[in-house]
Amino acid sequence: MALPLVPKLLRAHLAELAENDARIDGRQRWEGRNLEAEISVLPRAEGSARVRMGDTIVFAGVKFQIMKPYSDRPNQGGLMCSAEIRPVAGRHWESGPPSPESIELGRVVDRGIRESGCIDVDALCIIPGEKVWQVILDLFAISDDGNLFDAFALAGIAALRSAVVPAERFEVGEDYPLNLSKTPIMCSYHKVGTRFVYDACGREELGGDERIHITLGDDDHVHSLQKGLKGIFTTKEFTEIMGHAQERSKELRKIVDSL
Amino acid sequence: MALPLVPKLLRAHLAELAENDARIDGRQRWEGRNLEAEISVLPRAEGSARVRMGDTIVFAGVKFQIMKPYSDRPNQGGLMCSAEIRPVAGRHWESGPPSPESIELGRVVDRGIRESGCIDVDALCIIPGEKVWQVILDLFAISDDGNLFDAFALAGIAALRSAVVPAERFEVGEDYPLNLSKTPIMCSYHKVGTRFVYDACGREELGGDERIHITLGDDDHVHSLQKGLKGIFTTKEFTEIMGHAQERSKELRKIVDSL
Amino acid sequence: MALPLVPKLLRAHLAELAENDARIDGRQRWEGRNLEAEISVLPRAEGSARVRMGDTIVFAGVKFQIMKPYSDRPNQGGLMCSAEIRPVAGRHWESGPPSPESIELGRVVDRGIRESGCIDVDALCIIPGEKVWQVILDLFAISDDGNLFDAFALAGIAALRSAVVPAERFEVGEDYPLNLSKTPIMCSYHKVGTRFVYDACGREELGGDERIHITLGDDDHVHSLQKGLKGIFTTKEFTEIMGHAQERSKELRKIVDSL
Amino acid sequence: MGGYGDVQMIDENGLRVDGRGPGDLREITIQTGVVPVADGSCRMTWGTNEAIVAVYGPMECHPRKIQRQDRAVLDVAYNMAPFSTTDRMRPGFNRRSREVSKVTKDALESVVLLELYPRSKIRISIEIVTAEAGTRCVGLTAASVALADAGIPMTDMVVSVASGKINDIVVCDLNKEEDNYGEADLPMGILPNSGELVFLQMDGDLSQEEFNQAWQYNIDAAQSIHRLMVDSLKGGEN
Amino acid sequence: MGGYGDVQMIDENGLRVDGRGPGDLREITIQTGVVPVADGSCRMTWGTNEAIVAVYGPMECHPRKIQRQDRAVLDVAYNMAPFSTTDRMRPGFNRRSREVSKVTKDALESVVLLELYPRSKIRISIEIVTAEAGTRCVGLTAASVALADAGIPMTDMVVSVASGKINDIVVCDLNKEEDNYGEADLPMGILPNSGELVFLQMDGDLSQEEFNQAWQYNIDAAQSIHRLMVDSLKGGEN
Amino acid sequence: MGGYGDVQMIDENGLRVDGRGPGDLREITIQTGVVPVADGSCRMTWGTNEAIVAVYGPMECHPRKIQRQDRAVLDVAYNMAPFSTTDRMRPGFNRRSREVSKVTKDALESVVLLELYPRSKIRISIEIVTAEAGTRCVGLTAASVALADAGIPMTDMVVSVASGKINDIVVCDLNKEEDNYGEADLPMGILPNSGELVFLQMDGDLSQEEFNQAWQYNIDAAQSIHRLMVDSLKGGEN
Repeated sequence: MALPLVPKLLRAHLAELAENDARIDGRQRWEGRNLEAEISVLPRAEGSARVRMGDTIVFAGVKFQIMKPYSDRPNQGGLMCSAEIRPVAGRHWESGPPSPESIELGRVVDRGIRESGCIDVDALCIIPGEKVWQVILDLFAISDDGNLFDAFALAGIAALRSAVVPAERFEVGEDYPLNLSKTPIMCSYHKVGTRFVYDACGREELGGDERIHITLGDDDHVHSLQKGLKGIFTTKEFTEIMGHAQERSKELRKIVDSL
Repeated sequence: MALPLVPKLLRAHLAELAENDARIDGRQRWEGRNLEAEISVLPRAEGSARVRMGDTIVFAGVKFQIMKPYSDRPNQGGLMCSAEIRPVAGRHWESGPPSPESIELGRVVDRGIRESGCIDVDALCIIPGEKVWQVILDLFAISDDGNLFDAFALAGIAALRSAVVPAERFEVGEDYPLNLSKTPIMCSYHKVGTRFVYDACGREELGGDERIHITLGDDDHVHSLQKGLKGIFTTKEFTEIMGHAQERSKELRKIVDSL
Repeated sequence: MALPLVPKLLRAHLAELAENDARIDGRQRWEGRNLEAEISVLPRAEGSARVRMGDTIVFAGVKFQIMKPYSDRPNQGGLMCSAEIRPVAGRHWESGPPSPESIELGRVVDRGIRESGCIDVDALCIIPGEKVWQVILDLFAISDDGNLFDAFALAGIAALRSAVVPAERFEVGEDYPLNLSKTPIMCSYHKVGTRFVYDACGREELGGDERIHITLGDDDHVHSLQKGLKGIFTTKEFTEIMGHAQERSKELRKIVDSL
Repeated sequence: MGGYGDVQMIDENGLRVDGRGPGDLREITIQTGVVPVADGSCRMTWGTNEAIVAVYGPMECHPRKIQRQDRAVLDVAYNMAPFSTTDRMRPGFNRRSREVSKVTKDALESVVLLELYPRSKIRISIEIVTAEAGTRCVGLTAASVALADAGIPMTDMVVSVASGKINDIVVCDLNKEEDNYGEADLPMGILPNSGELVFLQMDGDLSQEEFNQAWQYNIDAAQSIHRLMVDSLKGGEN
Repeated sequence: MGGYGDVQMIDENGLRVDGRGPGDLREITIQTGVVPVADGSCRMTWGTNEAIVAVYGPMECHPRKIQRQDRAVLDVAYNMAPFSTTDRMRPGFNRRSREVSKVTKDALESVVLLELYPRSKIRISIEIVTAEAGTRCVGLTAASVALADAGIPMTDMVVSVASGKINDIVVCDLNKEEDNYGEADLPMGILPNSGELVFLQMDGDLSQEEFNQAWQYNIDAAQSIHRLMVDSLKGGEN
Repeated sequence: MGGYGDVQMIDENGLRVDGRGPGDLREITIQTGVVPVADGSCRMTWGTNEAIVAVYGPMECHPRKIQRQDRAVLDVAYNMAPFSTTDRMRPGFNRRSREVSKVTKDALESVVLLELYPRSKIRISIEIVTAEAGTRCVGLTAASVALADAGIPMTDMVVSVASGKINDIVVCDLNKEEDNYGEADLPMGILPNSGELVFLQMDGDLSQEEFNQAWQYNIDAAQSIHRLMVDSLKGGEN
């Protein structure tokens, strides 16, 4: 991710805005961007979703493969989550092997879903010890104007909720829905100037510092945390963020559950 | 393929020659270079050929492997065609992963052979659904003075025609010849100056524009086409080229069939 | 391995020292550095050793895997020897794919051990034609102050001598020691100035020329030779080196055998 | 080309499995501006194909070794998303994608006025989000629209379309089912204003006569597609 | 996180399988100067974990594209040696190692006075020679000591430690056996002088109350580890 | 080295399976100018080995990081063609080829007058078209001839040849069948005018006495091979 020369000016501008409790796109500190989400948008995927948050647009697609289970878990299927940020999504994304940023994106979203236990891995067993389903969640960015994390996590959980196990095509029984028992939701915060804001846009990411990603389950249980980038924060700052995440995750969960 | 600084002068020179209906090596527009072809030149290959066209020299070698057939074609063997242009062949070829040029070379030659249906893939079945032969055609350049496409295609088809399936070595029966039912022939044309010429030499490739590759079967049926590089052409130009290819392919087919 | 600008001065200094029969760290021509060796230092390895020669420090670890034997040797296990020089070991070592230097290190050590026949590969058979043990010897440098070759070879043979085949963990019988029938020893010589010296330190390697590696078995039998880097040597020089290697290998073998 | 001639894909009235006549195209829609952060973009659906193309630039050209003193270079990447096909497409290097990227670049470099932007790079990212048949044609056509949307000057837009053969009958614009059993495929890249060509490939088996018919279908289809492209750039969606 | 709640890992007295109480750390030793050719180095054992860290630099920064005009960059590589785990760890690219390297770099760049060395690079190599559980915490803590050993100015050292949950009880510093059955893992990177954070990850399932307990365990443990670090730099081994 | 001592490879008269005596070479032919577009080239057959070597340069040195201010560098690539062996050799990275390339480069850099061409590169491509046994010797010897054919000044040509042991008898220049059962292999790179060495490897098991015998065979064989090399450069084929 090549860094342009402007960030210094941008940083100064953002810091000034922060002092006046303002944001570069006019939002309030805890305000998210306009959100659109729809499911079943990809005809070749067994589950899919498209999420738009401001000018950030992503797809998530679910595919299934049959694999041999791990020897220590003969009755359990698996989840693989892969984020690919191709050059289509922004001028700073380049082709080539996966960048550290895209690896982190995939792993953080993966953990939030996996650790919540929302997928019943035992229900993915076909023949114990021989064949189980591997669920593959592919996260794909179309337009990156900041906060790919939340967009991917939202699209990912929505796509999984809409997914149908293609047992007929693989000739191992009848199709059945991949029921999720929970709806983990990620909320991300970026330090811009002297304070953390929710749902940073691209310019805030470019001129900001560290970010914190929180994934909460239905009951405010914490399933995943990640602090990214250089930067220092205090326990007090974290507590404030966690408070907002508890509220916001409930709103987003309602949206996902209604799709 | 690094481009030297001379091409501008070369281009101008070639354009001037073209205006006078002349070529840089004295040939006429539709005239091919001196051709030598021999088969069975590689003792470790199950079929092989060496082709020289002017100062372009290539080898083709055929090897066989046993593989599991694709599930949707349990009775059919396969063909894999791979072109490797190593630094030995010219100062502009460099080592490393396959270049776009060599990938294109392999795929265009592959398609001409595959699409002609000259290989009886059903005859490559050993045990249906379990074991079939994979024919591997390796194209290898020794000296690149232009038009590797036609040299590879000619060496490739000659090598395949000479190939013997090594059933004894693999302990699955007796050796038998890989009979080809047809002899697809490729003819390539490069735009040099304002017109297309046949069988371009290295300097014509360097100072020329687009190229068109036509593979014709025994009965003038078209099996493969490819336009390469930047450039525009008209239906009329194409019709003229196709006319020459029909004639020239018959001459070359005679040579291959006589080896 | 990036080359700094100082070597020219260093080369001149080393050449001058050589003329006076002196070395940069005060040693005599055939004198080795202070040696420490201990085994069973890595709790997760099935055999291990740590060797320190001056400021050069290396680990060797032995792991076992079960593999299918090669079809032409259905009763024989295998040895794989891999040297990894990671950036921890010195400022001139960089991360990335294995460098030519580390490939050479692994292969030369591998050959000395393999060719001595010290490992009874028939004793590594579990089920003929189906399952055999693969012995994996990982050589890992912690600090490179020259002569990684001898340090790796010594740590490698000591680690193998201490190794126990983990049959119980793999549920194929009872654990048993990997008995070695011989103790091959490598001695390495670098041309520094006009003469070869034994056990070069980092500065001698940097300002020196070619190197010669000799692996001798219990009975002075030669098992492996390697000349590395640019440089010319005479039969007479080689004979002198071989003479020293015969003496020195006996001393080192005693140390290894006593661990 | 599969070429299983015994599956009947065209009925007694000459109609195809999806009800089209031999020279008819699948349904096509075109939208621009679909990647808000890009300089130009296009979403094209063609049958159940869906391609999204983003154009960035002209921009600084790196790596430097591909820079040209006298003109811009196009950096074209064609890619199939992992969920674009029935069997998941594994990300990463892929010979087919490399080749399609190259022929697409060659076609577009024939029309973009590269000399206007010396030493710079124009990046064109073609993502096939859902694949049916003919994705390279969809990608190339959509890339032309995205370049126009980005305001990059061209001598003409490229319209790409393929005809083929099935049950020994030449037809235009094979769909996926037809493609599985098809006996030939002739994709072309056509400049609609001059009728000239910048892209040509072909696979399969066509007699000279069949070849001429397929060629003509493509030339004709290019005109109708071109009208949709022009409309989409005028602001409407089709 | 495995989360097999039916295996009893804590006895009736609240003691863990290795005899520790809920808030107790495993045994830790720290040595400096263990890589003689490096500018600074540290060997840390923590339970049966063993990490060796070497620091080189400040040095010339290449490749140039990562160079920064106004500050130094840290080049952090975390790696697990092939013999560090029960099943051999294959050398080469590995997503987990890449991610751990990145979070470690982010944590250390928050404390190193990078502005003192514009255009230069400081290379930090973290090698896990034997792995038990919590290797990323061991690596990050040992890297702080190695940086101090190399004389690189920092605002504070980073102390990293993880708490977790097992049998529905929150405990500090999971060992390997506990980690296999653990239900949550909360590693943090703490500045012992200010109590601020530079590193934070978490996996598993913690209620808000459990979360607060785990957080507090880490804050407290950081103080004891910090004392060992300071002692090791004063020349003693602990 | 296989070392199956019970297969009888030498008869009662001391003759080998192909009728040679212990110190005899296989048949060798050498041609120059076989790659018309190269600056120098050589085709060498040795038994059923066939190597083709092309030399390009001195030329501009890139990538720049391998450039040397005071001399030329040799860029040597040894490669086995996919059809050179009974089982197809897969193209691509290969540790053995890398190592052979490196020792070949080291040997040739010892004789080429590199100082005459500062900052430049000489590229030497060694392609093994058909492999029997001893391909590294064939490649190195052929590379010397190709360098001479390209007019690159050298202090001497390198002659490379290997002796070995079979059925406990030391013999010169193992063929493929002997190599399969051989107990040792000692390839050397010899300067025929001075008798000095620039290349040396060895595998297997040789007593000091056997070692000396094998060494002497190589020294002697180098003289006969050298004569063929000189003849080929005078224009004749042998």
